[in-house]
Amino acid sequence: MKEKDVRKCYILPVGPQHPMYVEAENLMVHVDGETIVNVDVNIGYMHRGIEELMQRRNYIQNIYLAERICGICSGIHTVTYCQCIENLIGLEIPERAKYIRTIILELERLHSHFLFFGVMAYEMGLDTVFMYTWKDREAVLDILEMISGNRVNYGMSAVGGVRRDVPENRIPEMIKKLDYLEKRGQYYAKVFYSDKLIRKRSVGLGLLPKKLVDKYSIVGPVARASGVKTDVRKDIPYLVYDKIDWNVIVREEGDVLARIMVKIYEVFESIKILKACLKALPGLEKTLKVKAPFVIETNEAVSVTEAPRGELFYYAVSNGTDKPERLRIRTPSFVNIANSLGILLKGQQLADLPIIVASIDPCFSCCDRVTLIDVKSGERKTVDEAYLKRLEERK
Amino acid sequence: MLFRLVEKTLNYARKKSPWFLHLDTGGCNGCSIELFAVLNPRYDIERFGGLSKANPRHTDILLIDGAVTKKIRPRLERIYQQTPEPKVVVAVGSCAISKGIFHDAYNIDGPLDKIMPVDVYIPGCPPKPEAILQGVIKALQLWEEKHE
Amino acid sequence: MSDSFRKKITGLAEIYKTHGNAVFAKIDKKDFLKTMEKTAELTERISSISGHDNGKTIELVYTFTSEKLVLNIKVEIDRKKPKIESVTKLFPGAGVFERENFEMLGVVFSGNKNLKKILLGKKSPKTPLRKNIKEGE
Amino acid sequence: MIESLVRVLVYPGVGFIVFFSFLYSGIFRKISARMQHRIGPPIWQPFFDILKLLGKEDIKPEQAKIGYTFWPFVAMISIITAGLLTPIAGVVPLGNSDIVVLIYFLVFGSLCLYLSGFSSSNPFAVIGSVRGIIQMIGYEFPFVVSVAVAALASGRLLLFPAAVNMYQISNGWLCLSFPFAAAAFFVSVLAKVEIPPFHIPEAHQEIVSGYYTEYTGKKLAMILIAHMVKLFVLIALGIALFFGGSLDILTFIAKGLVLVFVVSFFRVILARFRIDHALKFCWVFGFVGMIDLFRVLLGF
Repeated sequence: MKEKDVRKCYILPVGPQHPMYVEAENLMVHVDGETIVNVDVNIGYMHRGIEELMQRRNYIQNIYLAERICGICSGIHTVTYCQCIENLIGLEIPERAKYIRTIILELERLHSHFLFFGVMAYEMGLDTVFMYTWKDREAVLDILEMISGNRVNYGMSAVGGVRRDVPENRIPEMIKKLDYLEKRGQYYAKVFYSDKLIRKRSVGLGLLPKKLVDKYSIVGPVARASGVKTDVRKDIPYLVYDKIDWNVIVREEGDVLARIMVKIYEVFESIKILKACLKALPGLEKTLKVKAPFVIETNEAVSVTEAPRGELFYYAVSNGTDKPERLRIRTPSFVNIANSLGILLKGQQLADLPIIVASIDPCFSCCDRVTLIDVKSGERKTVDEAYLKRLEERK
Repeated sequence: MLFRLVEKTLNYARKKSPWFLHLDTGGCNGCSIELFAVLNPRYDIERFGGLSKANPRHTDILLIDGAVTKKIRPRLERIYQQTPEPKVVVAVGSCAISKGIFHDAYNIDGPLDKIMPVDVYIPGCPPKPEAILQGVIKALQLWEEKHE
Repeated sequence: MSDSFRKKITGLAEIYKTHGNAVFAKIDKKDFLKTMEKTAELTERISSISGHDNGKTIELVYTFTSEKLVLNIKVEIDRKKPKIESVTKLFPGAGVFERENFEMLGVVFSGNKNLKKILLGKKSPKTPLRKNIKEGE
Repeated sequence: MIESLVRVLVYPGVGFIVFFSFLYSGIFRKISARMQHRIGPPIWQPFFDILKLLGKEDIKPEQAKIGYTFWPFVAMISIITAGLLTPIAGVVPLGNSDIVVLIYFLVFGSLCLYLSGFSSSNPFAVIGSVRGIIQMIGYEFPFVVSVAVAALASGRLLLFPAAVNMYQISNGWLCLSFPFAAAAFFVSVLAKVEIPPFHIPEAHQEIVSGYYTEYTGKKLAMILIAHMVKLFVLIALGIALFFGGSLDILTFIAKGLVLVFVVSFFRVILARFRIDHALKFCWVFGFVGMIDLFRVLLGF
């Protein structure tokens, strides 16, 4: 399907309001019959200009802003932000605070992965597994509520440590819930791997070749499903990930099913880390939070962590006042959505579009940037605005 | 007299089958996942007859969360016009009520009630699923008085 | 890898700061492309291009993450007409970051084919992250 | 005269059919919700849905073609007349009817639904209708084969569903002697009523609501009624042709409930086919039904 035949194909505006996505995202899909010819990803609906906001708030207020960049991975954003500021000051947080932060991050990875299984099954038309996975996800949210009193936006970490302690007397209850989740994880591994219909809708779909992963700097489970072994928790260990033995899950196929299976086995790894952390919680020495200075002299620092969807990167510059000079946030979904959709969707069937888009687990509020992806072919059909407007009018 | 009776039954039926549409207009999708959690077995909204419809043509209740970004505003207004008349708008989360934490962002276009008449506000960042359910039910009662 | 990087860039850039796994190196504009080619031999994955307008010049920090190293290369360019060569040929993934910096700071990356601005709606301010956008630049 | 009027309009006629199709679709939603650990809506939920839709504002997009308001009404009427031709509890409301007329009305009803999608000229509706017609090509083949097997099995060339009903009551369930044809019939019922795994034309994940994207208010109510009545009609036909016929109303309702349970079981456990998988699947079951057809023809 060369570019010049694009003229007779049908432009299908998918989104921005669409049952498929939790948030708003607009895909202009060039469709010829049922096969997708080309996709223009046009996000930007979620862009709130957070980086510019952060320059007008002091370091403490920015914690609450960092938490609300993305509701699903709010814990990792706060921890990365606090780590970045601690690198600026050169602060060392107490040992117990490190363990508590790791517990919160792994719990968040669990609930984000269960959310992904539910959305994945929902896209394949299987509502039952959506209901089951989101029912089990409530167990993770119960544990989070026990620790932080909140289901989303837990507000646990602050610059210099953690604000609340893990209730010791409820740890056996948490471990019981984790065992329940492990049992359910085995069940979902069997469902997603052996169910013929799911295999028919996911094996060999949305292939991401291994050599393109690094070239287009694609991160996280999407990269690991194509055979590239990158996990920030192992490459650049932070918090207590080097003290606990766990292993990185890598699969070779690189299709939709591989991405699902990578996340399913990562659930088992996270449960292993959580149990190890809960058992090895060190005693409370003096405080949970070291006192951090309010004004930070000019310096620059970087902090890299592993969010549920991939490598999260913060770069901060301070200028001697209590407000950061510049704070750069590069979220995993920004790269995954912008670079991988063009490769994955070309030549696929329209019916598989939601499955492939959901398989890279897009989190659009994370990716508050936007890009037009058009990876290879520079020119293509120019459609005038009025034509598109008329199409959308009728929707 | 007969017309009163028809009106009463229609109102009763309208209260019993609220089809809702969820649109995230630029928040941190914390409210979106809580709104999605309203569908799951623990807080099931289908026992009140609620169905999550993707199409503005079929919906009665618009559950809108997030501080409206400049880019999605024209789409939001079009979706508001596309929904057939007896409709209720519910603003979910503090971003939709008062732009929340993004009050001085350059790309945010103001709380929801600047763009469309809002009937029910559900505060919280994000509101728990029980609060969202309670908000939807309050919207239904308000609907009945409005058409009484 | 960090010491193999040091060997490669002995003449070109000097490392002015390291904390933990992060290494900060500063280069000037004229041998920017040579350093980029040298780093391209080490790793193909670019992590981010962070643009920052500090009033006098615009600093661009190119970040590469790999085994046990977060490498940040800083280059300063003029503020009035910010222009620099594009690295999309070496790192195709960087096109995404270049477009973002073009949008936010107005930096023109020569050689990047589709340097388009889609981020903000029609009514949003032009380059929000520049220092004094009031100057009407 | 009044007696036949009552038979057509009230007892096994339109009133009974519409009431029970709402009830069956309510039970269908309740059972599948229950299987997903959910409480699910009350059984009489479809009554509220349809009543609410009648009170909604009617919107007609100006790009809509002429048949926009016409096709849903025709679809509903033709499927209800198909209902009037099926033997319910041994009684055929419109007097004795030939199976070919019944198949014609069912096919015409579904076709009108898809034509209403075309006439609303919305990109999603058009793609939904195209998928619907492709799926129709798929499920007509096993449907006709299985009905032919039932006809020939009851020993009369010109098939009267009421006659098959009597035949089954006298000498045993047809689905036991011809299991392949029964399986083909069941698959075609699933595909005809677009129950997962065949709910492709209105897959609301991909194409917003398939062919009835643009419809609101009374027209949408007509389409939903057409859907529900189609489920009831196919269940009644299934009972008459394969699952042992029914003389009095109680056995009819009991068997209907069992069939609704089995159908909602399929809805819960199966994901959605892609359109080409669905086509292949239906044609495979069509050939499976052919085995039984040869068995009937050769007489063993």
